[in-house]
Order: sequence, then C-alpha cells, then structure tokens
Amino acid sequence: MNGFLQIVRRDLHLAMRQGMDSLMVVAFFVIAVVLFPFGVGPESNILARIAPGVIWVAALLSSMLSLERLFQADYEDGSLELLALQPVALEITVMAKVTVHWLTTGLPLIVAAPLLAVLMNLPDDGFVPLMIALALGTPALSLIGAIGAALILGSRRGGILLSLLVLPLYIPVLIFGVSAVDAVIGGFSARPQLLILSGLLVAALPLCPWAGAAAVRQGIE
Amino acid sequence: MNGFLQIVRRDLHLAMRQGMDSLMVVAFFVIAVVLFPFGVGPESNILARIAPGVIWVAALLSSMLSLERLFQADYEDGSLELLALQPVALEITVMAKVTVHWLTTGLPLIVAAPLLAVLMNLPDDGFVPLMIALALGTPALSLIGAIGAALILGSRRGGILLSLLVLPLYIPVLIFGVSAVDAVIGGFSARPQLLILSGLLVAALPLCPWAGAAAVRQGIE
Amino acid sequence: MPHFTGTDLVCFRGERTVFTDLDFALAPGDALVLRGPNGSGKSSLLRVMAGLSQPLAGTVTWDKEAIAEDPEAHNHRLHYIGHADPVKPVLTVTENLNFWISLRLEGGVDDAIKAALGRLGISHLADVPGRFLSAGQKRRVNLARIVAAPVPLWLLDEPHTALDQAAMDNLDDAIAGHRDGGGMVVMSSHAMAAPEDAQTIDLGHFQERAH
Amino acid sequence: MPHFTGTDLVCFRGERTVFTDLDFALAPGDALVLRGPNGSGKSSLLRVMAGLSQPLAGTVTWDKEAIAEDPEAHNHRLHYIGHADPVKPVLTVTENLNFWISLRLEGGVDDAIKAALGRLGISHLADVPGRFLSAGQKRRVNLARIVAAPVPLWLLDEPHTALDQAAMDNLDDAIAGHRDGGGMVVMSSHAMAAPEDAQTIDLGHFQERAH
Amino acid sequence: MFHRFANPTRFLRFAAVIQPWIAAITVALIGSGLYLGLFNSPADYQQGETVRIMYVHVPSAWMALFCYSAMAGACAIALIWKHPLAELSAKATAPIGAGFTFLALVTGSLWGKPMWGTWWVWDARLTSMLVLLFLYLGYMALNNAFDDPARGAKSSSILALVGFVNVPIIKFSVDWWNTLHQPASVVKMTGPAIHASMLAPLLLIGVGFTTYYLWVMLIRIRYEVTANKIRTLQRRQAATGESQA
Amino acid sequence: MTGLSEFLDMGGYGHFIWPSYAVVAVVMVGLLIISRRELGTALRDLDALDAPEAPEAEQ
Ligand code: HEM
Ligand SMILES: Nc1ncnc2c1ncn2[C@@H]1O[C@H](COP(=O)(O)OP(=O)(O)OP(=O)(O)O)[C@@H](O)[C@H]1O
Ligand SMILES: Nc1ncnc2c1ncn2[C@@H]1O[C@H](COP(=O)(O)OP(=O)(O)OP(=O)(O)O)[C@@H](O)[C@H]1O
Ligand SMILES: [Mg+2]
Ligand SMILES: [Mg+2]
Repeated sequence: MNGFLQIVRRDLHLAMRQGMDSLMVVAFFVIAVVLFPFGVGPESNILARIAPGVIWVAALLSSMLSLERLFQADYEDGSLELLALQPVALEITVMAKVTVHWLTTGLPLIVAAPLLAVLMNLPDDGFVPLMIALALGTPALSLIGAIGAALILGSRRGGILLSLLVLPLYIPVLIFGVSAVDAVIGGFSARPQLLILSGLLVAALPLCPWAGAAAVRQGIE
Repeated sequence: MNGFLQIVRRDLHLAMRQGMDSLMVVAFFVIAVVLFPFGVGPESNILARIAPGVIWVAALLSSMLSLERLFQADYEDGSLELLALQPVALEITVMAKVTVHWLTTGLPLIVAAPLLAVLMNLPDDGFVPLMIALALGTPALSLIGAIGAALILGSRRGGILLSLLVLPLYIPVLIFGVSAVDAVIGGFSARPQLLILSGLLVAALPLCPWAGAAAVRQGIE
Repeated sequence: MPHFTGTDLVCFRGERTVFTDLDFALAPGDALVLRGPNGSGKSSLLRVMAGLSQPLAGTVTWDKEAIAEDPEAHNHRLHYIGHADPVKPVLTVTENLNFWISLRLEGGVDDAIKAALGRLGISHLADVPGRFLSAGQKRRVNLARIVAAPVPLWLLDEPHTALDQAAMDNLDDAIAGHRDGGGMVVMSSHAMAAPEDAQTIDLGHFQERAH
Repeated sequence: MPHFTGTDLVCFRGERTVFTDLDFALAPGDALVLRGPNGSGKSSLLRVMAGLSQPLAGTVTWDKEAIAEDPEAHNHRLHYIGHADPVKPVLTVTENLNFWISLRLEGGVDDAIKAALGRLGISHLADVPGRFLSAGQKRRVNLARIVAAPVPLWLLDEPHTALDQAAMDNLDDAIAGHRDGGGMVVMSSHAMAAPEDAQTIDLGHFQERAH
Repeated sequence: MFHRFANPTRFLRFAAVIQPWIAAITVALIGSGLYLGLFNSPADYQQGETVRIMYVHVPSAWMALFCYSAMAGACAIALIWKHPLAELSAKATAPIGAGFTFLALVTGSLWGKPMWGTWWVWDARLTSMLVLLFLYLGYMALNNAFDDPARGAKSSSILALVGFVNVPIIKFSVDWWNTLHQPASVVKMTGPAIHASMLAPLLLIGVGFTTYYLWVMLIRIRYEVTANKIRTLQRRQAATGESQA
Repeated sequence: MTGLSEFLDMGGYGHFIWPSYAVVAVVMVGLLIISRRELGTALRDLDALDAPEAPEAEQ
C-alpha cells in the first residue's frame, strides 16, 4: 500500500509540475465535441439527439490520446525498468499509474461534461446519468487503455497504433454509457446500464493491471 | 524541382518499406466513424443526417493523428537538420513532406470515404460532393497540420498538444467541406463551398510551407 | 550466509545467442566484473541477474532459491543501474531521490538522502532541478540512490560512464564500503577501473562462437 | 580564393552565454580543430558556422559575404556531420546514400557512392539495411556521404566517435585529400587525433567567464 | 554574466515606478464605472435590467480581442527583432486574454439565458469567440511544452501569428456556415443606439479593463524575468559543483 | 430594506446579473492574486538562491 501511495504521489507531483496536462486533455475534449456542431450544423434538436454519443466519443478519444504518454516518459528515461525492480509488485505500479491517469484526465472530463452538455443542448434530464455514467466509465477506459499503452512501448508509431488497439476495446463502455443517458432522457430508468458499467469496471479492476503489468514486462525486456 | 522530387521519392520509399502506415490511418478513420452508430444508435435517418459531419470530423482526426510523425522520425535521427543544410530550400522540403503525407493518408481517406458513406447511410447525391470536397480539403489539412507538426518538435507531449494546436485551424475546412455535401443533398449547388475550399487550399499552398519551414528552423536550432 | 549464483545460463536476444553455459557464484563481500566488447552481452547478463529478462536456460539463485520463484523478494535485495539515469527534469535532485528511497526505507529518508549526496560529492545539487544536470551529475544522482538505501546486491551496468576522476573515486569508495558490509557487486566495465580482488568474466569469447 | 571567417561571434543557448567575441579565419586548405570540455560550445560553434543557428552577435562570412545573406548558397558549399548519424533502418546503405548524394550531384551518383564506400572500407555493406549496422558502421556511412559529393567546406562534430583505428585512418586520409584539393575542415574533437598543421580554438576558457 | 538583452533592468525599474499608479487608476476607473452602471443608469426599455450585464460583457469581449492582437503583435516583434521583452509580454498577455475570453463567454451565456431562452446558440460571433479561447489555450500549452523555455517562446510565437491569420477566416467562415444552415439567426445582437448614460459606464469599465491588463501584465513580466534569473542561478549552482569536483 | 432587495432583485434578473459580476470579479481578482503570488514566490526563491552561497563557500 505504501508503494502504491508513493507512486501515486510522485506521478501527481510530476503531472502538477509539468502543468497543463489535465488542462490539455479537457481542451481536447471540448474541441472534439465542438467540432460536431460545425460538422452537423447548429440545429439544437439534432444536436440534442446526438449529444450523449458525441460527448462519449469525445471522452474516448481524449482518454486515448492522453494514454500515449502513460508509460512513455518513464520508459524513455529508464524509470520504468527501475520501477519494475522495486519491492512493489508491478501490478500495483500499473494500478497506481492508472489511478493518476484517471485523476488527471478522467476526473477533469467529468467536471467538464456538464458544460459540453449545455453546449450540445442535452435535455436537462440527461445531466445526472451522464455524470454517473462517466464516473463509472472513465476509470474503465483508463484501465483498458493502460494495456494498450504498455503494448506500444518501443514501437515506431505510437498514437495511431494505440488508437487501433484501444478503441475497439472501448466500444462496450461507449454503448452502455450512451444508452444510460438515452434511457433517462427517454423516460426509463438507467439502472440496468449503470449496473453493467459497474460490472465492466469491476471486471477491469483486477484484469487490466495484471495484463498491463505483463505487457510492461515485455516492453522493458 | 529535382530536390522536391528526390525528397518525395525517398519519403514514399520509406513509407512503402515501413508499410502499414496508410493502412493504419484508414483503419483509424473507419473505427472513428463506426463509433458513431454505437454512440447515437442505428436509426438510419439520424445517421444520414449527421453522416457528412461525422465523416469529415473523422477525417480531421485521422489527418491530425498521422501528422504527429510527419517530421518526428527525421528529427530524432538527425535527418531533419541535415535536410535543412541541403541545397534545397527548406520550404520545398516541407512541401515535399506534406505531399507525401497527403499521398499516404489523404488519398487513402478519399478512397475509403464512399465505404463509410454507405455505412452511414449518406444519401446517394452526397457521394460526389463528398469526394470532391475531401479531394480539396485533405491537402489543406496536411498543409495546415504541417505547421503544427513542426511546432511540437522536441516538446514533452506530442499527440494531444498537436491536436490542440491544429484542430482550431482546421475548422474552416470542416465547415465548408460539410456544407458542400449538405448543399447538394438539400438540392442546391455546391459550387460556392467548393470554390471557397479551393481558395483555402490556394492560400495555404504558399503560406503553410513557409510557416512550417520557419517552425522547423526553430525546432532544430 | 546468502550466496548468489548462476548456472548454465543461456541468453538469446534479438534473434541471436548472446552467451551459453555461463556460470557465476558470489559470496558476501565478493565483486564480479564483466568485460567484453560492445554487444558481447554484459548488459544482457546483468539484466538476467536482476530478473528483468529470463534466461533461455539455466537458473539464477539466491541462497539456493531460484530468483524467478519470488521476483519481489529478489527486488527487495537488489539495486540496479542501467544505461539510462532516470532523473526527472522537473523535480529537484532531492525530490527525485526521495521517491525511490521512500519505496525502500520506512523512515529517515531525508537523512539518508543527505548522507548519500554527501558521499557522492553533490550536496550542493540538492535543490537543483534535474533538467540542469549534466550527464555526469545525473549519473551521480543515480548512484546516490543506491548508496542511500542499503541492500545486499548491487548490479551496475558501466557505472563509471560520464564520471570524472573525483566521482570515480567516490564510487569506488562506495563499492568498497558496500563490500565491507557484506554486500556483493556485479558490474560491467570498459574502463580499467576494477577492484583488484574481483572475479572477472570475459564475455568476448562467446562472440566467435555466436557468429 | 574563398575565405571563411567569423568575427566577434557571441552565442547564447538555452538561456546562457556559451561564448563571446570569438573569431576565426580559414583559407583554402586550412583545418581548424575545436577543443574544450563537455558543454563548452564546440557543437554550438559548428552549428553557427553551418548556419543552423544564428549567433546573437557577430557575422560569419564566406568570401566577405555574410552567410546569412544567402543560406542556400552556403548550404551548397558545406557538408555537416552532427552528433547523430541519419541512417534509415529500412533502407540499404546504398539507398540511404543515394538520396543525400542525388541532392548534390547531377549524374554519376552510383559511381560516387561506390568510390566513397571503398574509401571508407565498407564496400561490403553496400546492400545491408541500416538497421543491422553498428554505431561505428553508421558513422562510416555518414562519412561516405560527405566524401562522395565534393564541396569546399567540411564541418565535422566529433567525427571520430565510435570509429575504430582503421576507420580513423580512413577518415584522416579523406580529410587530407580534401585539404589537398583546397578544401577547408573544421572539426571538434575530444581525442588527440588532429592534423599537426591545424589551427586550434579552445572553448574551455569561456566557461569561467560565462558564469 | 547577463547578456545585455537578457537583463531588462531598466524596464523593471520603470515597471516598479508606474505599477502603483496603474493600480490606482484601474481601481478608480472600474469603481466609478460600476457605480455609474449599477446605480446611475436606466434599465434598457427592451432588455430591462439585464442590460447591466453589458457593462462587464462588452468590455470583456473587447479585451479578449485586444489582448490577442497585442499578443500577436508582440510575437511578430519577437520573431523579427528578437527583442526578449516582446516574447515575455506575449507570454504574460496570454493568460489575461484567455481570462477575458472566458469572461465574455460566461457573461454572454448569462445574458443569453434571459434574452434568448438558452445558454448557448451556435451563432457566428459566439462560436468564433469559443475558437479564440482554444487559440489562447494552444498558445499557452505550446509555450509550456518544452524543457527549454526559449524554445517554447519561439514556437508559440509562430503559432500566435498563424492563429492571427486564422481569426478573421474563422469569423468569416462561421458567418457563412450559420447563414447557410439556418437563415434567420436566433437573435440579432445589434441593440438600439446606446444612450450616453449607458455609454459612460461602458467606456469607463472598458478603459479600466485595459489598465487592469497593463497592471497584471507588468506583474507577470516581472515574474518571468525573475524566473529567468532563478534558472540562471540554478544552472550556475549546478555548474560550480562541476568545477569544484 | 425593500430598496436593497429590490436592487438585488434587478427586476427579476438578479440571478443572471449578479453571477456575471461575480464571475468577472473572481476571474480578474483571482488572476491578479495568482500573478502576485507567483511573483512573490519567485522573488523569495531568488533571495534564497542568492543567500546561501556565502556559507557554502566558507566550507
Ligand atoms: C456566450 C455568448 C456571447 C458571446 C461569446 C458574445 C461575444 C461578444 C463579442 C466577441 C463582442 C464584441 C464584438 C466587437 O467588439 O466587435 C460582443 C459584443 C456585444 N454583445 Fe455579446 N456575446 C454573447 C452573448 C450576448 C448576448 C446574450 C447579448 C445580448 C442580448 C450580447 C450583446 C452584446 C452587445 C450589445 C455587444 C456590443 C455590441 C457592439 O459593440 O457591436 N452578447 N459580444
Ligand atoms: N533491445 C534489444 N533487442 C534486440 N537485440 C538486442 C537488444 N539489446 C541487445 N541486443 C543484442 O544482444 C547483444 C548483447 O547486447 P548487450 O547490450 O548485452 O551488450 P553489451 O555487452 O552490454 O554491449 P555494450 O558494451 O555496447 O553495452 C547485442 O549484440 C545485440 O545484438
Ligand atoms: N538544445 C539545447 N538547448 C538548450 N541549451 C543547449 C542545447 N544544446 C546545448 N545547450 C547549451 O549550450 C552549451 C554548449 O553546448 P554544446 O553542445 O555546444 O557543447 P559541446 O562543446 O559540443 O559539448 P559536447 O562535448 O558534450 O558535445 C551547453 O552547456 C548547454 O548548456
Ligand atoms: Mg551494455
Ligand atoms: Mg558537441
């Protein structure tokens, strides 16, 4: 536990010092969403109809783009192999990094989401389920993405390769995240969708750090 | 001219040998578009309504993601500073690299677009203007993006920073690209929009290599 | 009395055999120096010893127990220095060290850091951000990391790189002190610098066989 | 008779002054060796000479014309070798060289490459992809690039790095041949190797003043 | 040794002298503007009391545009004449400009809800303002993305200029885009001719915001200069150890 | 009393007008304070860097 907290503290410290990281993710999130009114036109009813989907897709893309650097910096300067040699299980290390990734990207996304919902004319009913679904879904995205981020260590083309690995795995989160919001807007309960999202998260929680640690071991070998 | 052709030949050669690059961009393009039926649901009229916008946004994102490596590989192995010292104006070199970027990503996107249009239920009328608009718009995207790709050389966070720089600059292309398709679907002529797109391209053609070369000079200093 | 040994090690990297049938045995206080030209496998052997990569055949044991059995326990007892010096440019030297050392020590981290910086002659760098350090200074920070938290086994991959004479002397002192306390050292080295009483393995002779 | 000179050069990098009031003057056939410890500004000076970075003050001239006036003309007459060796891993040695040399020669590219590979003793590598080259071999490919297309000015940043004795001799021959033909050479060097009749600039003494 | 350009001592002395004056003028201008705007001006006959939002909204919007122009101008000077103070003032301007852009957006939204019935419409002016915010953010992000601050300053200067070219294009294209899709925009923003009792607070606050900008910019430039000095000292600290050893 | 509450109510639009003034105040004053604080810490760091050089030189 001490090891976990130490790594979280250090990575948060680094994120703070390097500054702007979270801000950049949020900015990308907002820009990606804003592209859609430009793309589909400003009619508010259409925008409202596609709002949950667009916000979720933008969240996937932001999470994915910010994942590229999850292990990269530590890999390049040799910290990663040193981390693997510390008396902390590599799974814990991966979990700590995922936690920091979520704190610095997922959380800001959740905070920014209501703003985007306003811009996209999302019906008022949709706000609460959107936030809850994002709160359950973004940790799952960070967890799943960590595997991809570890797999691309040392490859020639980072970003785009990562997107191909990770986006297909994100689709279940996308489907249930959106349909939770749609359900409430349509007058139904979002309980089943939110339960499934929780299920995905609970399943990812042990699996992804384990797979991520295995991928990191390959990467630094 | 000889210098331009030599650089184009070499970069195409490299792209060919390294393989997969174009394929990966197209794959991302397809995945990004396919996320939307998952995101907004499968109703074909809604999909048809948002099809041009979604296809264009996906094209922007693919172009942006593939830009990250435009100068990066040459920067890392020292080729870029050597290129700046050849008896070829750096503007020409940038132009050559942009040309290859468009040939290896823009062109495949245009080829893949009809497929996506089918997936998204785009009305038949829209196919031709979509292709023409992409043919005029994607070179402009490559040109504008080259500035961003040069600006981030040596920076701490590649991909997401690039998106923040480049996406706002892409917006005019997006607007007119989409409205060209919408106009034809709505029964109007797309001439004005296509003229403006050509205008953007013609304006970008001298300006962007010049600004890109200035940015590269900063980057290798 | 812990013993650190390897038997019949075979290492295969990047589609070629780097070394075969390699043995070593270290008792407390021993030093082992790896020699050989570029690409002969010094780093590869050190990584096998650290458990960073698995040998194709053979076992590395600590006190007769294979290290692969319990990698975490092995991590507890070793320090490794690789080709790169992981010093974060945005953190000060103390902040950089503080992280690595708090993973190993329960308390007294600050004092340990101060003492280690002093031993490597870089006390004046304590509050300087990593980005201002030269290659040699970074290397010394990395060495301070291993001096600060005592463990029985040091694996050092060309620790003398980028060091000037004064720093080399500091390092040699640190190694001697570590061995006096019963520690073991394995290090690769191009330079002549090596403790006189050290064992040596020359990996150069595998090269002819490998090609 | 072309002359290559610099007057009152001041260089500022990464927020600090690297050197001030530096002068040099080269006539055809001359060689200039830059010396000084790490970070003293050897590479910086070579980059200023190449036109890759602008001096904060002072001018570099070729035949009394400032090189900043017409950078492309300056590029025409110089070859530069930096810290990195740009050899693409997926292209063969010949393909790698072919690109750089066709930018400079109109015809006879293939013959020029063959001759240059021969002079650097790496004819046997002509069809080997870059990814299989060792550091020293890459450096020799990079040297073959400058040997193949003759220009009056060579700017070499530690050209001896990673070379073994035979390759160093090849390089020294190439430099001698270049100078006999009226060419000029500026090179930085840690090693002793330097032509006897060369001018020297020691950048070490700027360090105290810079602080 | 400081280089003569890198040591704008004279500027710092000048800044220290005028800073309290600027501060006083700013407080006085904004204070009197607020007084006039809140207590001494009539409600608009069409927009009612909500017109009072104008006194902060419109100056913020002006400042958002003004700061970007100032920033781009400074960047041009920095690139052409390589004057380090120009680089520093551009860097100091960006967060202030981004702040005003943000304020224009928020106060506009708060005005839009009672006037248009919605927080946001994809109107040309609003949308181009949003893009302007991203240009500011991109500039700041690029400026901070390098370990060597000099690199960040140069690269972001180029970006600011490219963005400046883009501002009118965006404005113009967004106008087009809007009229293409929905002919009648939701609301026309051209209000009635402004009465003097409303113009006075507007202008007072507008000028007050400008002096506020100068005030904060001076502080931020002083900060940047100090940070430069700190880095130089730290580097020297690292280097002296090298020579001792 | 009614004068004040009437003034605060702003003809029913108080909850749009006051938040806009509030956000302007928060952002402008906040930016000012942050900038001053940054300058303050930087000046203090500078003093700290200048000062301890003397005792170290004595060693
Ligand atoms: C988020 C929403 C809004 C944004 C981003 C916005 C943006 C702007 C900008 C950029 C300007 C300055 C134009 C210039 O100086 O050329 C401006 C001025 C102005 N805005 Fe807004 N605005 C918004 C909402 C509103 C609303 C709801 C109203 C009133 C119904 C309004 C009324 C005005 C007025 C009266 C001016 C001054 C007109 C002029 O000088 O031409 N704005 N706004
Ligand atoms: N990451 C890698 N991928 C593939 N092959 C590798 C890798 N690293 C090393 N090798 C191969 O393993 C061999 C041994 O390399 P190693 O790094 O152990 O040598 P070394 O003795 O440490 O050399 P040096 O003195 O250059 O550090 C090399 O010849 C190389 O072919
Ligand atoms: N990319 C850079 N960014 C910022 N500062 C730099 C950069 N490169 C060099 N410097 C600074 O310029 C100084 C001179 O560096 P330069 O590379 O010219 O030295 P050098 O003599 O070539 O050293 P070496 O022997 O290590 O190659 C260094 O002390 C460093 O502080
Ligand atoms: Mg090695
Ligand atoms: Mg050098």
